[in-house]
Amino acid sequence: MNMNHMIMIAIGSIFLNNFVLSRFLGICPFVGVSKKLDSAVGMGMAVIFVMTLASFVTYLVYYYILVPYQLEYLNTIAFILTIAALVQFIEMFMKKNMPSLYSALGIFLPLITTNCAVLGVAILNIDTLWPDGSHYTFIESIWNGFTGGVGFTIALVIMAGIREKLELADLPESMKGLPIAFVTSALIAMAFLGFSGMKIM
Amino acid sequence: MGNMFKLAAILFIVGGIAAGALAFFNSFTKPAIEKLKAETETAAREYVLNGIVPEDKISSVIYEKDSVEVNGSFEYFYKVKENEESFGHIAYIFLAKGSGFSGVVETMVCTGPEFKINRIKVLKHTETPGLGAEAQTIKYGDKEPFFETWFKDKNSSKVVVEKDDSSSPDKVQSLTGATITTRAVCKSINDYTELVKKALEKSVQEEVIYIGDPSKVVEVDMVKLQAQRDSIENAQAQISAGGK
Amino acid sequence: MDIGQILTALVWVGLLGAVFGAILAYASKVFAVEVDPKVEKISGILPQANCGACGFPGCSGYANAIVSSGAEINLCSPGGKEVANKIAEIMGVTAKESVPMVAYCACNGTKENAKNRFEYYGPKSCASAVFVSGGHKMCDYGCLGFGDCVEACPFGAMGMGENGLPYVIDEKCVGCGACVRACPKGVMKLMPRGAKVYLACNSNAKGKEVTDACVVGCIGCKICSLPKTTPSGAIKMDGDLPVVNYNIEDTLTGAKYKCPKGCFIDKGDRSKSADQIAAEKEAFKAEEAKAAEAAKKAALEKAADQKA
Amino acid sequence: MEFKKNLTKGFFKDNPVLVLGLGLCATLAVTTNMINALGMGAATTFVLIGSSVLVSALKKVTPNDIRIPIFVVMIATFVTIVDLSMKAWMPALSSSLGIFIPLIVVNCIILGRAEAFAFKNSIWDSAVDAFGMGIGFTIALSLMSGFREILGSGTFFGFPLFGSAYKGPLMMILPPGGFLMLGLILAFINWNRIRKSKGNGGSK
Repeated sequence: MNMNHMIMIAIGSIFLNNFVLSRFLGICPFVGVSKKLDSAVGMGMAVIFVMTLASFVTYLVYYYILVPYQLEYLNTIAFILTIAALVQFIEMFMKKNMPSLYSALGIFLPLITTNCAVLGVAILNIDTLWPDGSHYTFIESIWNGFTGGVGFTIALVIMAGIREKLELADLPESMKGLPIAFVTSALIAMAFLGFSGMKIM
Repeated sequence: MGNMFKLAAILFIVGGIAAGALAFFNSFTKPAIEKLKAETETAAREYVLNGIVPEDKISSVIYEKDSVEVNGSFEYFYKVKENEESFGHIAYIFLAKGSGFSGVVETMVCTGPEFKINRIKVLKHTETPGLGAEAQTIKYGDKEPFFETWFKDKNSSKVVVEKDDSSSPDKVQSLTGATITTRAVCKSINDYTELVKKALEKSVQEEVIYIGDPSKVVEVDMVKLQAQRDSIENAQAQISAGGK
Repeated sequence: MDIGQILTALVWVGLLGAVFGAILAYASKVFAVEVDPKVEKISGILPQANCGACGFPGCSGYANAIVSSGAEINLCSPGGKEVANKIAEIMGVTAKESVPMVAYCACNGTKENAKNRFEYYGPKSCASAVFVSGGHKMCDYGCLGFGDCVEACPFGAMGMGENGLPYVIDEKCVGCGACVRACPKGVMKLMPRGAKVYLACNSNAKGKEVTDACVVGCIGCKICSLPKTTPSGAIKMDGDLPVVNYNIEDTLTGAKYKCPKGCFIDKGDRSKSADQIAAEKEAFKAEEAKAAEAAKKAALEKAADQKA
Repeated sequence: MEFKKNLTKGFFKDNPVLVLGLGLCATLAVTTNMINALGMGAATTFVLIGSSVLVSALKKVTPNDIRIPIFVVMIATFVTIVDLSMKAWMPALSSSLGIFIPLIVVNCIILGRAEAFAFKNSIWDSAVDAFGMGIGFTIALSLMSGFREILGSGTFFGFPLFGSAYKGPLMMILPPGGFLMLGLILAFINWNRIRKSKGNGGSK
């Protein structure tokens, strides 16, 4: 396990290439579920959970089924199938065995199947190369999924916190709702752009 | 139980048909993609070579394929001869890879025998549009990306970003707001030049030679090549040891 | 073209699908949990795009919210009006089972009636006005008049009156309670559709405080709750504010005319002219006086009898 | 009449991005220049039409309870076809759209239309609806990227408008610019709608 790689992945996917603010993955839930802080936290936790698991499963599917049979071009279809099934399975499992967790996280799960951040992380895991041409390892993929989810959650929670306050602001009628949400996101994204001056390693 | 089989069977059929159709489609696109890749590579090679060799003679040069070792895996570079009769190389072409702002930046570099850069071409990157991605942008009216022209005639093992060493004769400006990208390109060129230099020192006699037509590429047996290189190294070591 | 390759693809992705299908089918049995059939019905109608446009986590989350917490039914933008109508059908059936309710504003503190503590220049919403020492109205319980309730109404059944108070269009109101949840002062309330007379005050303050703040505020005199005024017992005092129990049927005419502050409002009066209302009030008073006289007479007679 | 309604409702009235708020990821990510926008629009329209027609054609034999996974597989198939074709014949576009081509799969517009329209309507109607929605998506993308490209890099389809020395606010083609532009466009639409409804109210 290469510690430098792990740190680079973490800082990269949380700050430099934040899934929402710089890669534009998972925008729909980002604007949809950021109206209330507590549901934003719930959604964020669910995304972290699913992105980690999805990275885990899609890595296995890719390197143990698709690659050996030269079916790499089928990755999109195999991944979306895997993710859809995985999410549905987790949902059913949680509902039955962990009802308290389900009521906190589970209700967000169906929303995640069509969250591009999850499919995005699966594809990024196999697409991203280190400068020496090597792919992410198994552990690195899972770590990328986890930290990507953390980055998503941070953006979502910041956004929800601001939007709760914005509810009370005296805005022009036409800026209310989505427009001001996007302008706010622009400001947050600008702040995150500041991290791009950071040099890792 | 019956429901379970029905569900599984339906998904099997749907998934199977979809995958079958895609495999069928892939049988058309795959050769096209591979051909395109080979063509891109050849085109890039000829592009960076242009200038050292006149354009009309580019198709007749001879590339000698050699390899450098990067973190345990082999990567090719090319030694270029003007024609079959000529002796000595007129240029080296290598693909430098470095880590940019958000991923790998691949740059095809052609240097003269003294490692003076002739031309470079940024082949692949995932940099931010408008910043790092400017490395590939051709300004309207220009023929080649302005970024690449900065590297002309710089020493490939010393080329450096102006910000880091403003006194160096081999400095290049950095792209606006994308020093990291520029630095990555410079550093990758430096690193790979060193690797190529090292490989040239223990150059091997028997190499695969081919003329600039991708269909004539013969794969080099890298393991064999390395074994030969090792044996030469051993022999040299023995000689120098014996000399003492 | 390589048949073998096509077959490999077919078999492997097919198997992937089959395995997941089987696991899911099995899991759906093992982990089966009973769900409210209404939720399932609504889930079936929703587009299942799980896009989150409604603000709820996914289509089933939205379905759940509609059934359990009374979320608005027209939030699904991919589904549009069609879906909203169908949900309305499902929810409408259940709404009929309970008493149909209608919203009303339990405050009559119009611009003329109620005094202000200070001028408020902040954002024009009740939710933010309430943060400035509880609002600009001198009455701590009254309507602030920025119309958060009007905005919250998904059916366009509310409007803001010229007098600075919201009004409810009964024909459009379905009693969803969105306005009740939106009001930071708790002024918006629900009452059965059939009831006519309601209490248009929300103030639990003591009499002096109320009279200082508002012309039509309830001073807690308890007259309306006296058995003499409301013999059915439909009005009970809760601290300094009466509460109407709508389960007991009563026209509440006594309370309406006897309240010294005129806090009770009769929806039936809306269709009548001012003269008519005045006439009715006169009639009631006359009757009251007659009854009182009769009672007095009876008491005198009784006293005379006893003397004799 | 019905035909025209199905076709044009996606353009403005029910524009998938600007009115319905779907498919925002792609809208923000690829709209740094016009070429990307048109490429993405065309790719999405193709997938939209293909999957809508197929969903509509197979609606009688699709079991209701597993329709979502089946739809997803169908959509993924069309997306892969687009992906492979672009890689083979339009490599430059393919590399600049990058990961957002495979991510068309999770674009809510497609699954949303399959479920809300194609599953209930005839093949022809679904195709028309899908085409209209695709055009609407392309319109939204072009609007976004037109402004962003002109403001950010001073070019339009790569052609410099203000001379090559022009240095625009780079911010517009960086991620924040995407959010900002979408916010402003949505605000303009709201403003226009409010203005119109007020105008109507006044005339009454």
